[in-house]
Amino acid sequence: MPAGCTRKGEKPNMQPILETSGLTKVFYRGSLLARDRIVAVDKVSFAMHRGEVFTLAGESGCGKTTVARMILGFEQPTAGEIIYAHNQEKWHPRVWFTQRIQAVFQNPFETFNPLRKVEGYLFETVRNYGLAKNRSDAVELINAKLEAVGLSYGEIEGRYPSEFSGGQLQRISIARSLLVDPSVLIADEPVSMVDASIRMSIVNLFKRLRNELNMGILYITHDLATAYYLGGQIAIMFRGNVMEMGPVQEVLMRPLHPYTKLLRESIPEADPAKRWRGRISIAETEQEEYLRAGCKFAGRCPMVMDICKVQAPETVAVEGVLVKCHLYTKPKEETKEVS
Amino acid sequence: MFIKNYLIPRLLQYFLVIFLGITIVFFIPRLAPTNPVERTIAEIRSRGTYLDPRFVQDMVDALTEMYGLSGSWLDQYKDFWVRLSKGDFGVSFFQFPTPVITLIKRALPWTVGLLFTTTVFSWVFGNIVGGMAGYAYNRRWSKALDLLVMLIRPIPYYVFALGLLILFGYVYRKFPIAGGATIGATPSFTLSYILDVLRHSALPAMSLAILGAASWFQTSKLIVQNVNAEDFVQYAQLGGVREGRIIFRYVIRNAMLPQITNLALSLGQILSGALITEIVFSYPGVGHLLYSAISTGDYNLIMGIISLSIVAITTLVLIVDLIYPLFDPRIRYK
Amino acid sequence: MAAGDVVLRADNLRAHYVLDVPGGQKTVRAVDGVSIAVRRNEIYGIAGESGCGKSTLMKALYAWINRPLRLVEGTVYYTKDGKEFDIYALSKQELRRLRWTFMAYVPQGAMSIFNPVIKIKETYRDFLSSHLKGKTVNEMFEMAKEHIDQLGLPLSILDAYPHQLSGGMRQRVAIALAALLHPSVIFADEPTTALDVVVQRGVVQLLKDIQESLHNTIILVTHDMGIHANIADRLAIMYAGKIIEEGATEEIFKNPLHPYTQFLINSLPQFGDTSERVSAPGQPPSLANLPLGCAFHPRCPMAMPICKERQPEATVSGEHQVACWLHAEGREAEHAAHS
Amino acid sequence: MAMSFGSTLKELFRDYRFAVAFILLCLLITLAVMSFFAPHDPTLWYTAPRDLPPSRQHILGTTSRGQDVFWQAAFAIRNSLIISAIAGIVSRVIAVAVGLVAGYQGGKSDRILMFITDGFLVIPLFLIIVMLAMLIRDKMNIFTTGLLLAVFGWAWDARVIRAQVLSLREREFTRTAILSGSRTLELVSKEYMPYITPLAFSTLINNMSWAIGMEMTLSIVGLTNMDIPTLGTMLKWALNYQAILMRRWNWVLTPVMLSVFLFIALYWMSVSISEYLDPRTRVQRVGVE
Repeated sequence: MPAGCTRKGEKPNMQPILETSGLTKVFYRGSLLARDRIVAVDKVSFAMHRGEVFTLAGESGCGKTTVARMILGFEQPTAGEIIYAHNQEKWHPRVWFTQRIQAVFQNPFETFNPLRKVEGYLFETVRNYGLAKNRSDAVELINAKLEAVGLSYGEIEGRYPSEFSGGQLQRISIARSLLVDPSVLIADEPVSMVDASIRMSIVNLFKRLRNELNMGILYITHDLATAYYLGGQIAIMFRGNVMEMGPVQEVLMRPLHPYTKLLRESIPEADPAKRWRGRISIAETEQEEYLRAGCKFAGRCPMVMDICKVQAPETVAVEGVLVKCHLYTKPKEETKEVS
Repeated sequence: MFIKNYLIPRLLQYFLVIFLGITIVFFIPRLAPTNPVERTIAEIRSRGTYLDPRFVQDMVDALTEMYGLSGSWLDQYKDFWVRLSKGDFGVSFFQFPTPVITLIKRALPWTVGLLFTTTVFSWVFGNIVGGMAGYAYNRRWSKALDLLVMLIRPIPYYVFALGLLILFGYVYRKFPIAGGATIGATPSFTLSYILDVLRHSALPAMSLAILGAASWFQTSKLIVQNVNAEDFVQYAQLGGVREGRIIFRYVIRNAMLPQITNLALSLGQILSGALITEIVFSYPGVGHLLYSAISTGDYNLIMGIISLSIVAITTLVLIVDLIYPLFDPRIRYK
Repeated sequence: MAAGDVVLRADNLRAHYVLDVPGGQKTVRAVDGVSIAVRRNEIYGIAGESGCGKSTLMKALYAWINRPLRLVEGTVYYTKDGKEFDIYALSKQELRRLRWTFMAYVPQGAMSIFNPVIKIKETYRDFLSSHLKGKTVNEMFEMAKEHIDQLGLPLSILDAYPHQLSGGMRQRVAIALAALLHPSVIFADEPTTALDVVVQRGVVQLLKDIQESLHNTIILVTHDMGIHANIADRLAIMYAGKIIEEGATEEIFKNPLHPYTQFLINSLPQFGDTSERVSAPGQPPSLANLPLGCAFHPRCPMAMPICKERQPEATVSGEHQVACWLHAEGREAEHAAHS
Repeated sequence: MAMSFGSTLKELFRDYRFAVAFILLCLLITLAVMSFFAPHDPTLWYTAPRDLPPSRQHILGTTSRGQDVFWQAAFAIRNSLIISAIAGIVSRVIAVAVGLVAGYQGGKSDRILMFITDGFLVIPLFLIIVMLAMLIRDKMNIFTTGLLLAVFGWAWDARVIRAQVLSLREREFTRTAILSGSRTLELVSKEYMPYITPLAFSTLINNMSWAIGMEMTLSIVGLTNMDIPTLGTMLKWALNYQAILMRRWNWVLTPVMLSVFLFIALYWMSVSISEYLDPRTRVQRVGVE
């Protein structure tokens, strides 16, 4: 059960469909007597709207999946709130929430139990949420949703997960989540394990769902190119912090934060004319970065200043983009580059 | 770091297991439908001994005192721990009035000697041979060995020991069938006495060692077949690393780790097996003592054997647990 | 191309997985008639999506055939010291000695390729002592140190256990270890997969450094076209167990001839371009059940009748080869003759 | 499951070990069933002449107590199987319950349950069983013996099941099921039971084997009801009458050999089934069908 489903002050129109405010997750590693405190998600606040893709991007271990798991109630937030737009009450059973927020997972081959027929999940969803009166209504509903993702009931009836390709399974998974007509769809790396030749067809499917069903899509990915393609808003996460957040066009084409810049430059572009030039250095100690007192990126930032190592920067707004970096909190003159 | 994360939790668990185990041992006879005193008297009667009713009450009182059953449960319980810490388990009933601890002390060297040598041998041998058989799982010798083990492994200690006893004690009279040494031989450090002891231990040791080795062989072979498929073994093969090096440093070395844990977890069973085997061969160890205690209804002796076994086994498990990080750097350097 | 320039040549290579299934056997034709020639001093990329047989091809080239994989047909020739030899004609011992000294392999999934209970330097020692004679342990550790230092990796990794290194570092150690004995050919199977983009870049950098200093051949398999664009000199596209197109990397990206290659390249989203990207229709075929004719014909929008009947042969125009009926010379005439 | 029961059996029979085990078990069960048609009450003495060697009338000879060895063996197998079945089934219920709760609930209940389980594994159970058996010696019958063994025979398998549930809980399909609105009970029965059931079954076989062996051991040390013919008591009577010394092999070896056959059959069956159930090959099989 996601904690703190409180109602926000009502704004009639552009009210966000889903908001997080100060969302924090602390994990403890080790035994009771000696444990490390790792802040996997550190005061993450964002808001997403219907008909919009909101991308959470970052490298592995940046906390993006933990955010998704907290929204879905698979993980309890240590602090902070998850606010669903029309939320009227303080507490809801999980079913209330999952009727409004659904999810698609990374590994299509793990999404369904290999020993069960895939149709079982579709019928269970229909039955558990009371979506149909009888079996033929259920089949009709299921078929409609499968057709929305380019499949049909006849193609999946009586078959096991191993009989489908990754792309097909991902479509079935999407169809299943659509059964409850959710307002928000969380897609956690939905194409990273799908065959390259059909990857874009799944991405296009999300695009279509966003337009046709006016859904909010929370797209979690490490792949900035598809994030760019999908448009909307993006938050770049690093070691539990949102480093930069704003419209995709701005953040990816004119990155402000040194980390976003590094990330953007490190993506190999499918064009032999745009080969990498110059060399990079890689820090190795993930643990150290989590425990760091100042800015988490200070260890490998090319623009690092003394203050970065001792004090975590505030988030500031620069031309409609939120950025968490001392470069933008201080007047330019004080910037002292260390190479 | 290591002490806090690894040592202290294990020590806590160690004392907790001993505490709970001993507590259970304390309460079982008290919760049972018949108490040991009644059982003992019934036992004596059933052997046809006539008991004068006048003496029965005296006897009940004496037995209650002897079994530590007088006073409230709490007093008994406290008293039980006090006596335990001094190694005092009361006096034996069937060898009255020898203290239980003396009997156990007398039997212990035989059991420890038998148990220690056979366990170490079977673990090492079973793991190495099982490891090699698992590495060469589709070779003929490996399959033949596997079939042999498949025939031995499922047989319980008692039946296997009896089988050996019949085969080598009666059909081919190769080894003595009972005792720890020839009756009347005086214990001494002479070659002939030592040979005599070894000859007497041959059958019990053989049955423990063969069964143990078969069991370790089987698990080791299974583990190795999984380790074989591990990327790091494949990688060493890809790299043309010499086969002997792969088998010992890559395969068996890694397969050993779960086997150390398995050893800790099966020590209790191994002890049970040794006790049973001693019964079959009338070997003068703790198992034989246990048998006498069961047949005579000697509760103090049984309580003593069980309490000591619990302490001994949990201590051994603790030791194995503490040694484990030496073999697994993933635990040593977190 | 000059024959003397070729270090590795495969002729009509077929390697199939033969699996026991209830009621018979199932054949997965992972490598099904591959002929390639790889030159000295080049990075040869092999691209294709998962399940196209590219990893199996690497194994077959490395003479690494374990059940249920079987070499069905074909030969692999290497040229060493000016002499060409058939690798499958070698004895087990000869093959073992050839490995790491003449050809080395970076397997997929470097997370788990190091023995977890020994230090990295011990792994170095095992690889060295199996191929070099008369070296003391200390000499071997010295060699390892020197080697690690040359490649710019931190010396501390030698005294570390594998679990103490990050995934990216383990991957780089695996690559470094492959270069240890200066082999003429290095096979690298998906060396960048599952790594974060910044780390990926470091891995590509290392591969380039090695190739430049050893002037040897690297055969690089990855599904990531961005990586190929960045590093490969020549590129082969694999589909359903066959090489369907091969040529200089620039040429392939500029002028892809096979419809599949076109889909593969054109479907990649690019920064600064939000135009619609279209995936190839349909699903990748199962290697256990390939369609007749060209394996791509069920998904090909330009399929002709002949595509369903006969497999196209590779046609060469200069350095650029393609196996497609669209580009077969005189195909009409040939088709007429056969029908 | 995609495979029907028939084709599963057919697949299993391709393993010679399963075939041998199956035939052996069938023969032993037939023997057990034959006890219902025995000419004499097995508890009565002197229903036949004493100490006869095998003959046409008494195909395995007779005992010193004047009983037919063959019919004694039939009863012994039957009772031993019943005891082991009670022990096996009851302990499976405990093991599955403990494993599921510990694995699925996690946290505190997991720690407490696993502490108890580990305790059961570490403590020499044989001794505890002996002590309990001594105290209820005159109440020992088929049922109580079975229950006594059941109480002590679940710990290892509870650990195995817990480990399985723990890994299943982390798999994505668990989350798919939750998002599909499944409650815990539905989740466990639909998602996890297909994995747990075969595990419970293959451990059942091993546990039965353990129970038969333990019953024999208890009988030998004289802690079971000697009037109920089991493999253990039958052997114990033979030993009591010095059958080894007198070389009455027909009497001693009958329970010994029958138990050996039983142990081998059960073990081979469990090995072969668990190989069949190995998840790596199993998913493949489901997929092919």
